[in-house]
Parts: sequence; C-alpha cells; structure tokens
Amino acid sequence: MLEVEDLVAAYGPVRAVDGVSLSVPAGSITAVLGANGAGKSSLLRAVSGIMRPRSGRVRFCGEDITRQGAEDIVRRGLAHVPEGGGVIQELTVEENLRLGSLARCSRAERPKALKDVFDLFPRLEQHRKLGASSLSGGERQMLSIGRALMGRPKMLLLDEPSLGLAPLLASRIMGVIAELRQKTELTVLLVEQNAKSALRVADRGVVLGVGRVVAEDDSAKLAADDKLRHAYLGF
Amino acid sequence: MMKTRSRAMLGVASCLTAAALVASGCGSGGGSSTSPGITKTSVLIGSHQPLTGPAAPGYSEIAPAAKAFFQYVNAQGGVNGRKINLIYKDDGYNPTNTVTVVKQLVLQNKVFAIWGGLGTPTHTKVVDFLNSEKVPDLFVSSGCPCWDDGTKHPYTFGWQPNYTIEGKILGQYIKNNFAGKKVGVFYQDDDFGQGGLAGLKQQLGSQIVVAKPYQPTVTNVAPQITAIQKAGAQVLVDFTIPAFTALERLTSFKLGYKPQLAVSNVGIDPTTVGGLLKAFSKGKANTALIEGAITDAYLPSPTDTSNSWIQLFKKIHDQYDAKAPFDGNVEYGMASAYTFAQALKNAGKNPSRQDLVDAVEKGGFTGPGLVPFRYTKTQHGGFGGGQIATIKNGQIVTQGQPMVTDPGGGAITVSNMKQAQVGDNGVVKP
Amino acid sequence: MTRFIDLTLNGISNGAIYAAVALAFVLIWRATRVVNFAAGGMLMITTFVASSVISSSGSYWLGFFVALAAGLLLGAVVERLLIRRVEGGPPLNAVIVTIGLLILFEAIAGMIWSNTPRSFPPAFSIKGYTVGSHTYLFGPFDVFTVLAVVGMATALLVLFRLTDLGLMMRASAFEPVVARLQGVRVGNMLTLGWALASMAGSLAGLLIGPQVFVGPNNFDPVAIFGFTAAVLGGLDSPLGALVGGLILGLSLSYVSGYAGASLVTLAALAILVAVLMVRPSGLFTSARARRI
Amino acid sequence: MSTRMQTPTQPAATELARPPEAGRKRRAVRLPEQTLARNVLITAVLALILFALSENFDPFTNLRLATVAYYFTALAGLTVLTGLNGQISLGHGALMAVGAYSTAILVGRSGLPLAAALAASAAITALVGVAVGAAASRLRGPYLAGATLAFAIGLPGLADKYPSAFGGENGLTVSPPTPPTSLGANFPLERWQAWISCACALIVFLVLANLLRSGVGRSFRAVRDDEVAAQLAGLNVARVQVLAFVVSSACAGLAGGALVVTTQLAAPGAFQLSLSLALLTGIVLGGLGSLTGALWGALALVYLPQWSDDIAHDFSLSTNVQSNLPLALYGIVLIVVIVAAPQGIQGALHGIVRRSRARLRKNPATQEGA
Repeated sequence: MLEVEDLVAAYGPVRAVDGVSLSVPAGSITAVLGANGAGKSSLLRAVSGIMRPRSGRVRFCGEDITRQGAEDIVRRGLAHVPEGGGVIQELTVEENLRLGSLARCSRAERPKALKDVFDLFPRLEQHRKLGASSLSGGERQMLSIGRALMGRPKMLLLDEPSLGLAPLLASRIMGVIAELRQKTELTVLLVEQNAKSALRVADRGVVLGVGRVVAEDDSAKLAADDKLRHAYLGF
Repeated sequence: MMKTRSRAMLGVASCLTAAALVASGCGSGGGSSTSPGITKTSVLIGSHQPLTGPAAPGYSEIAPAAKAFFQYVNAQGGVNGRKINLIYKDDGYNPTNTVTVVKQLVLQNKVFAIWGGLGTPTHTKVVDFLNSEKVPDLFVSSGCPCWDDGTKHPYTFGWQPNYTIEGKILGQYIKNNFAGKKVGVFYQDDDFGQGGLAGLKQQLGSQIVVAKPYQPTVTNVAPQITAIQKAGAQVLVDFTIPAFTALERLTSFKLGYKPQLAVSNVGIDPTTVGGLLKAFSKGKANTALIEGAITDAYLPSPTDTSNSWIQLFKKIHDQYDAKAPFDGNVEYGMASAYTFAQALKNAGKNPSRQDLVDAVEKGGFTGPGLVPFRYTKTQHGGFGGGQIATIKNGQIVTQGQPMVTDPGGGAITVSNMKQAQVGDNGVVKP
Repeated sequence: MTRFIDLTLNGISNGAIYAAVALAFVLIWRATRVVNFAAGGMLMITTFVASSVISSSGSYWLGFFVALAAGLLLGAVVERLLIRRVEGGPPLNAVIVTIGLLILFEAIAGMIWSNTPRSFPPAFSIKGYTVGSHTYLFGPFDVFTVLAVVGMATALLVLFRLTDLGLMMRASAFEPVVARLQGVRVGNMLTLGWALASMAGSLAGLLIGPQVFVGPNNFDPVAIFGFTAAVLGGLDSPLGALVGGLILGLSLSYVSGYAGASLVTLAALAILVAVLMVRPSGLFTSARARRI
Repeated sequence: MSTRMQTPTQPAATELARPPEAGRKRRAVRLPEQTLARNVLITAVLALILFALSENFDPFTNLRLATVAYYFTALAGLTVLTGLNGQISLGHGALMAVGAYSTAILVGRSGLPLAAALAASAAITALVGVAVGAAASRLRGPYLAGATLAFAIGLPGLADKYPSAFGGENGLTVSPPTPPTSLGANFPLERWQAWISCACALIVFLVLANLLRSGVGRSFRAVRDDEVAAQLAGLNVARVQVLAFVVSSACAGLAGGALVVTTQLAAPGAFQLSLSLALLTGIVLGGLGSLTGALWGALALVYLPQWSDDIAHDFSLSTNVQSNLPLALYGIVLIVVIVAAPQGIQGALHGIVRRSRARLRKNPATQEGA
C-alpha cells in the first residue's frame, strides 16, 4: 500500500527525517515508535505532502506521490490526522466533518458517510450543531478521526491520537482503530509515544532513533526485546 | 567581524548620501543678462499647479491652456522677439510640496518670473520667499485679498476679481431685485467661501437668514442643504467649486427644493457643472438644474462664439490643447496668459525683473476682461469687479453694466470700460 | 422632527455604502490577513470601467454587471500576481504593496480617464419620496442602495454558511494547513477571497459614484470611512462590517447635521477610539484571536 | 492569547552600532568599547560629513538635505516604534503636525528662541504621545492601525474647527530662522536651515543609537517578540509600549519642528493621511528596525518623487499621461523594491555585504579542502 525509500526531510539544516525506508502492507496497522523528537511527526508530514521531502521516494498504491502537495495526496485516499487533531474551532462539529468529505465523497454518499461516523462516535452526533471549541479533548480526537474517515480513505496516518487523553479514553481510541481495520480493511500508520498500547494494536512496529530507522519487526518481537525497550520505548 | 562591518556600513551609508545629494545639486544655470531666466530670444517662467490629488478637477486644465496660448504667441514670433517658455510643476495642492517646487523653480531652474501660482493655502506659503528673492509673482490664481497689498508684497499681483468684490456685486443685485426675500448661503469653509460671504453680508446684512459651510473632503452635503431649506431661504447663494455646485443642485433636486439660485463665477462654468450633472438630466439639457441661475462674469462666456476673444481661444485650444474640454478653466488660463504677455511687452526690449513689475503697476491693460484692472503702485489686486449674468439655455449671458468696487466698504459704481478687440495692443494676432 | 428623520435616512444610505466597503476589508483580512489600502483605488477603477461601458453601450445595467465582473477579475489578479509574492514575508510588506498599488491605480486612472471627474448615473431616480408636504431625503436610488448592499451581504452569508465553497474558504482562512489536509486548494481560496472582496468594493463604487462623481481621488474618503467601519465592527466578522458601517454612517450624519461639517473627521476618530477602548478587537470579534 | 502583526526579528547586525566582538584577528581601527563613546564618535563623523556637504551645496540642494534630515528624524522614531516594538502607527503624520504647530506658535507668537521652541515642541508631542500610546497599548495589529489612521484624519480637523488658534485652512506661517550674525552677513538661509534640520537628525540618531543598545531597547524587542514571555520576565508590557510611543512621538514632534524651520509653514494640507502612509512606507522600504534603514527611507521619500518627476518631463507626452506619470513610477518602484527586497534596502545591502564577505572567507579556506 505505502512504500517509503530512503526519505530525507529537513527544516533548513536540521534533517528531521534522515534516510527512512519502510513499507506498510495493505490492511495492516503499523506503529511508528520512538522518543520525542525522533522525527515521527516529520515523517508523516513528509508522506502526506505538508512538508516537501529533500530526497528519497514515496509510493502510494504503486503511484509516486513524493512531489505532490497535500491537497492531491488526500484525494488519492491517504488521509492524515495531524498532531493535536487539527480540529477547526471556529466551525461546528458537523461542518468539520463535512469538510473531511469534500475531497473524495460525492454529495449523494455524504449522509451515509456521516451516519457511519456517528455510529462509530455517537457522542459527536449529540454535539453535531455545537462549535468544535466546546468539545472535550477526547471528543476532539474522535472528531478529527471521524473527519478523516468521512473521505473514505484507503489509508490513515494517525499522529499520536492518544496525546493528552486519559488512559481509559486512549485505550478506547486504540480499540476503535482495531475495529476499523476489521470492518473496513483500513490500513493505518500509527505514530505513538505510548509504545505499549500501540504495539498491542499494531501488527508491525518501526522504531525511529534520531531521524533514522533503528529497528523494524513484528509487534510481539519488539515488545519482547528488553534492550530495545529500555533504549527507545521507555518501559 | 561585527565591528569592522558596522564601520564599513557607515562608510557606505555616508558616501552614498553624498553622491545622491551632489548628483541632484547640479541645477541648470541659465545665462542671464541683468536677471536670471531671460535671454535675447527666450524667457523662462514657472508655476505651481494641482495637477493631481483632490484639488485637480478643473484646475488641472488651467496651466496646459496657458502653455498652449504661449505656444501660439511664440509661433507668431513671441513677445518683443522673445519666446515665452512656461514650466509648471505639480504640488498636489499640498503646501509643503509648493514650497519645495517653487524653491526648485527659483533656485535651480532660475525662472525669470512665477506666473499663476494656484491656490490660497498653497501660494500663501511661498509669497514671502518670492518677495525676498525679488522674483515677480504675477497673477496668482486665487481671489484671496492677500495679494492686494503692494507695499507688503511688492512683487506679487492678483488677477481674478477678489472674492469679497464678487460677493458685494452679487449681494447688491440680490438686494435690488429680491428685496424682502430670505437669503441662504452655502459656502466653502476657507478664504474663498468666507471672502464671498463677507461681501454678501456687506450688501445684504440681515436678509441672510442662514449660512452653512462645507468641507471639500466631505461630499455628503445633505445636512447643510436640509438646514438651509428648513430656514426657508427663497434665494440660495453658492460660493462653491464646480463639484460642490453640482452636489448642492443634486441634493436640492432630491429634496424638491427650488430656490432662486446665485453662484460665484468660480463654481458656475456650465461645461464643467453641466458635465457633472449629465447623468441626471435624463434627456433634458445637462444644465437644466442651473438654468436661470444668477452669476457674475469678468470674462466673456466660453460659449459666446460671436466674441473675438472666444474665437481666438477656441482656435488656440483646437490647435495646441485639443484633448481638454473647452470650458471656463481653459479660458481663464489663456486670458491670464494674455495679460502676462501684455505685461512682458510693456516691460520693454530688455526687461529686468523690476521692469516687469513696474510695467504691471503702470496698469492700463485691456484684453478679454469685461472690467478694468485695479493695478497701482500700492494696490496689486486684479480685476476690479464683474458684470451680472444669468444662465440662459446653458450659456452665461451678461446683462446690465459691468460694476467695479473695492474689497473694502467702497461704493459699487458702473465701469465705462469697453472690452478691447483681439488685435489691439499688438500682443497677438487672431 | 423631520430633520431628524432626514438625517437618519441619509445616515442609513451612507452607512450602507460604508458597510459594503467595510465588507471588502473584512473579506480580505479574513482570507490573507492583509489590510488592503488599495481598496479605494480598485473600486475607483471598476467604476471608471462602468462609466465607459455605460457611455459607449448606453445601458446602465450592462455597465453595472461589467463593473462587478471587473471587480472579481481585478481582485483575483492582484492577489495572484502581487499579494501572493509578499504573503510569506513580514506582514507590513503586504500593506506597503497595497499602498503602492493605490498610488499606481490613481495614476493609471488619471492617464486613461484624466483627472477631471465625470458624472455617473444612478440606477434609479434620486428624487426623494414626498409624504404630505415634506420631501424626504430618501429616494428610489437610496432604497436600491440599501437593498443592494443587504442583498450582497446575504448572498455572501449564504455562500459562507451553507455552501461547500464557503466552508472551504472559511477553513483556509482559519487553519490553512488543516484545510490542505482535507484537500482544499488554499491558494485558490485566497484568490477567491480577494475576488469577492473586490466585487463588494465595486458595488460600493457603483452606489456612491453618483454622489461623489468619478475621479481618481474621489473615492479615497469613502475607503477611509469604510476601513474605519470595518475596524469598528471587528475585522473578523462580516456582520461586524454591516453594523460598523451603519453606526458610522448614522453618527457622521448626525454630527454633520447638528454639530457642523468640520467635526465629521474628528467624530469618526472619537467613535472609533471609544469603541476600541471597550472592545480592543472591534464589536463583533470573538476574544480568541487567531495565532499568526 | 492575542496575536500581533509579527515583524521579523531583524538580523542583529543591521543595528548600526554593535558591541565589539572579542578576539578579532584582523588589524582594524578599534572603535571605543562603550556604546555611548562609539555612538558619539559616529555622530561626530556624520556631523563633519554633513557640514562638508552643506558647505558646497547650492541652496536648493541644501533645502533637500534639510528635507532628508527631518524625514530621517521622523522615520528613526517610527522605525523604533514599529520595527523594534512591533506597534504599527498610521498617525505619525499627525504627530508631526503637533510638533509643527507647536513650533510655529512658540516661535511665531511667543517669540521663543528656536532651540527652546524645538525642544518644547518635542516635549508637547511626547505628551500627546503618552495619551495616544496609552490608548494604543490596548490595541493590536489592524485595530492599532485603524485607531492611528482615525487620529491622522481627525487631527487636521482641529485646524478648521479653531481657525483663530490654528489658522484654519491656510495654517500658520513663520518667518524664516535668521542665521546668527557671527556667521557672516550673507550666510545663505538654506544652509542655516539645513544645519538646524541636520542637528535635530543627529540628536535623534545619537539618542536612538544608544537606546537601541540599552536595556530599554531590549525591553522593546522583548515585547515585540513575545508579549507573554516579556510579561513573565517582569516587564510591564503596557508601560514599555507607551514608552516606545512617547519616544517615537518626541522624534515626530522634533521632525515637525524641523519641517517648520525648513518650509516656514504649518498647514493642514501638509499633514494629510498621505504623509503618515509615506512615513510607514519609508521605514519598510528602508529596512524595518534599523537606523540606517531610516536613512535609506528618508532618501527614498525625497528623491523617488523627484526622480520620477524628472523622467516624466523628459518625454513630451499628452497632458494626462505627463501629469500622472511621476505618481505611476513612484507606485511601481515601491512595489518592485518591496517584492525584490522583503527586508528593505538595508536588508538587501546587509545581505550583499554578508554574501561578499562569505565569498571572501571561502577563498582562503579552499587550501584546507572541503
């Protein structure tokens, strides 16, 4: 589904992503782990087109999307939920959701997509007319994920969905991700600092050191590797 | 590294400053016999005009018209064999620019004289400078009494009739013909409007029941006109510039207020005002809204093609200044230029600046003017009066006798001067 | 009493025009965070275009719609060619570019149409309605003025609130990066923002043209009062532009009527400062300001 | 959580005077250590240059020199307010008017000696600056611009409202400053005016150059870069902003006074909104936040219009094009310079100097290999 070859992305002289290569098979959940500043978010930004990569290649469903802008990449079905969710405060819940559907979902399919998201996140339906600014942290994360799903994406880039959420809510979000994979074979690339809960949900894990891939393996093996865990995953 | 570079920057800064200032310093020094700006075959005169900015409308046509007139005179061999070159610079009606521009004309271009500096708020700023530099400042395009005092400003001369004189003549006519009628005045809040109001008050006194000023930057005049209508004014006198004459006419039309109208000659030019009212005439003549208005005139009407001066000016306009509309402003520029050429001719073969000033003070000029000039040694005001006229199917038609008076309390008397013909004075051939 | 009514009606029709210009400032501020000093110049150019079209074609309404279309085009071209280049840089640069544009537009208008102002026809008769003995300062053209501005404001409100395009424009204005992630072409939205704003300005030009005549500098005062109204109402809210315009129109009419014309500019200063002291971001802007 | 118009942090090096860096190998004339001594020396050097220039200039160019000087005086104050402290003001033309009218009244009516009148005008304008600054310190970005714009169009209204005091539409005229007899009988008036105006500019330069490097200057920059952090660091943000406004108002007042000295007039027509817009354009064109930038801005404001005017007069065109071409050229140059050099002329110069210096350093470095 997604192949990244020797990707380099930098802020001026600082190379946040320094030659990363990874591949995410269709229908899988891959977790990208690593300490703060390891370049996890920058990797997602480079893949989703917000940041223009310096060199290397990104292929989605076989098509080279390295040079494309975020507006075009999302149209191909690669949705990116940025760090902190990116909910637009000045818009209502429903308007945020409607925004997510504009790129890939025709007017006819929109009610159906909306209903699916409300089934997934019933709380959002109660607040559908409210301004997004009145939502709690958890509800906001649900809204940002719901908005990405409105566009019927083939693949989802999730940037630390559990950031700032209480543990109960964090596991609830992880549960939703697992549920999505069964129901809609949605491929997910999950960036998460909380390595333990991420590995429980993901099939495979990729550990980033300072902008470079330090290890890549099945979740179980990664969880078992003590040396790795202490060095990079902090548990 | 920081320290040496900051000194380098300082060095760069100062020598660039020097270069820039020196580069502009080399003025064009004209050869000169007794006075700067005049040679055997040419004389250089300068002027400041509002070519751009809010005061440009109408006034920006005056200088090009004068230049066209001088080109026509030069084509006939000039005056006393000398060609008159006029350079006029734009001051945008901003006094600071006027000072810079006039000093540039005098100190850098070294003009022989200044002609037709336009605007009271602008020219009052340079009149002292011009007199201290002993530069003839002929025929200021403004009716402020500030140019009348020959002893205070020996080198400065007015040209058009003083606003107060105009107010007195209009006031007298209204007093005689509309006795007992309530009079309202709508005037511009500066020397022009206040001077006119003073003249009107001298003649009409308490017959004026309401007087409302306006600011040239505020185009919403509805509050003033409703107040004048409410006061029951049956005769309305406008001391306004053309744009505000039109605005007053539109507001009165909107209110259905139809007083007997009188307008200063500054704001009555039928071509200009008619042009602004064109979109509202709906088939009727552009000047329908000012039909029957009373005004005063000191020059023949630009639409009176039977007049030899108008024929001359029209010919010059068509040849040298065709793009501009042929209206009162163009006539003003050419008539004032004619008086300058006449003064230069009287100043003799090799005039110095002082000769030019003496020539004007000797007076005795005749030309397109309907009334005589008031020039004497000590009195430097221009035309001494005007002739009452009314707007008949879009044309200024003079009536009665030309009247003369002074801006003070002096009586208004009939002038017996006959208008000269184009060929007289040998200044220009038709 | 009739004088008060006259002044009020006069204030309403002037207020509507200030509101239209204020709307132009608000739309541009929301889209690109730029105070567009060239607004006066742009609406002057489109009104000149209308004047030429009307005089050559003889039809007022052709000139009217050509002016609105010219406004759309001019706004888009200015944003795409100029404002886009300075958008990333220091914010003051964009302001200076708009000042340069204002000077350039006034010079170009002077060259093409000369500095002498020309008459501009009203859509309908300006003769006031007569009720009993008194003819009020409010005629068919004033009714058209108010309706046109209210109509355009409603159309914009519908566009912003109900259509997908409006949603995309608002998203681009509030969070450009997030909008890109939803597939919104933010660049086009900014251009559209300028185009719509410039069209609002052109409408104001058509409505006030008959009252100030059409000349290179004749629209500067209305642009200044329009900007004051936009700041009064709060630069982030289109509703604020309408209310700000109305408040300014009415108060200036009363001041000019009762206190005297020379106080008008001082009154504008006093009103604006009074409101800003109470609400530093204008009447209708939410306290939460967007981080730049 | 309020935003402000973020102006970029100027590359530190553009401030004219920099404390010296220790251990500079290259042999160079060492400027004095302390900032004050350095600035006094620089001011003295500038004074000498200006004196030399004014000696052999013809009267009209001296007038231009005086004009550049009073523009510099106003621009220096404004660039401190907007460049250093981040507050935009569209009202500085009106503040210049306050200075001009106070000088005209003090010199004209009460016959105060010129130096005292100029100082008093700066003080009066500073007081006005306190009031405007206090109101402005609560406002940010376009709202501050809106308030100061209203101030700029409102204030000239006073001249019409009280014609007896301010001379209405024609304003006040002042007799030209008479050079002291010690300078010889026919000492040209324009040179004396240029000296006075340049003296004001040098005083402002000296004061602001020191201010830039002092604690006050740093507090201005701190408030501009991050208000919340500045507040946390113990700065009273409102007071710092009012102080910045007062400093820039005093400069504008002095510049207004110098304008009266140079043109002998104080009239509403001279202080329209276009002056405030020109001042803002000057500081951005020259280079925001640096005194050298203010100098370029002053030169641009004086010579750009004249240059475009000369060019327009070279071709003989139809009257319409002829009279509007200077304005068109002025507008075009404005836009081109801003688009080409976002950091203004000073920024561009600084860039050129840095690049050429870098290239210089690169050549000796090649022996050591990449």
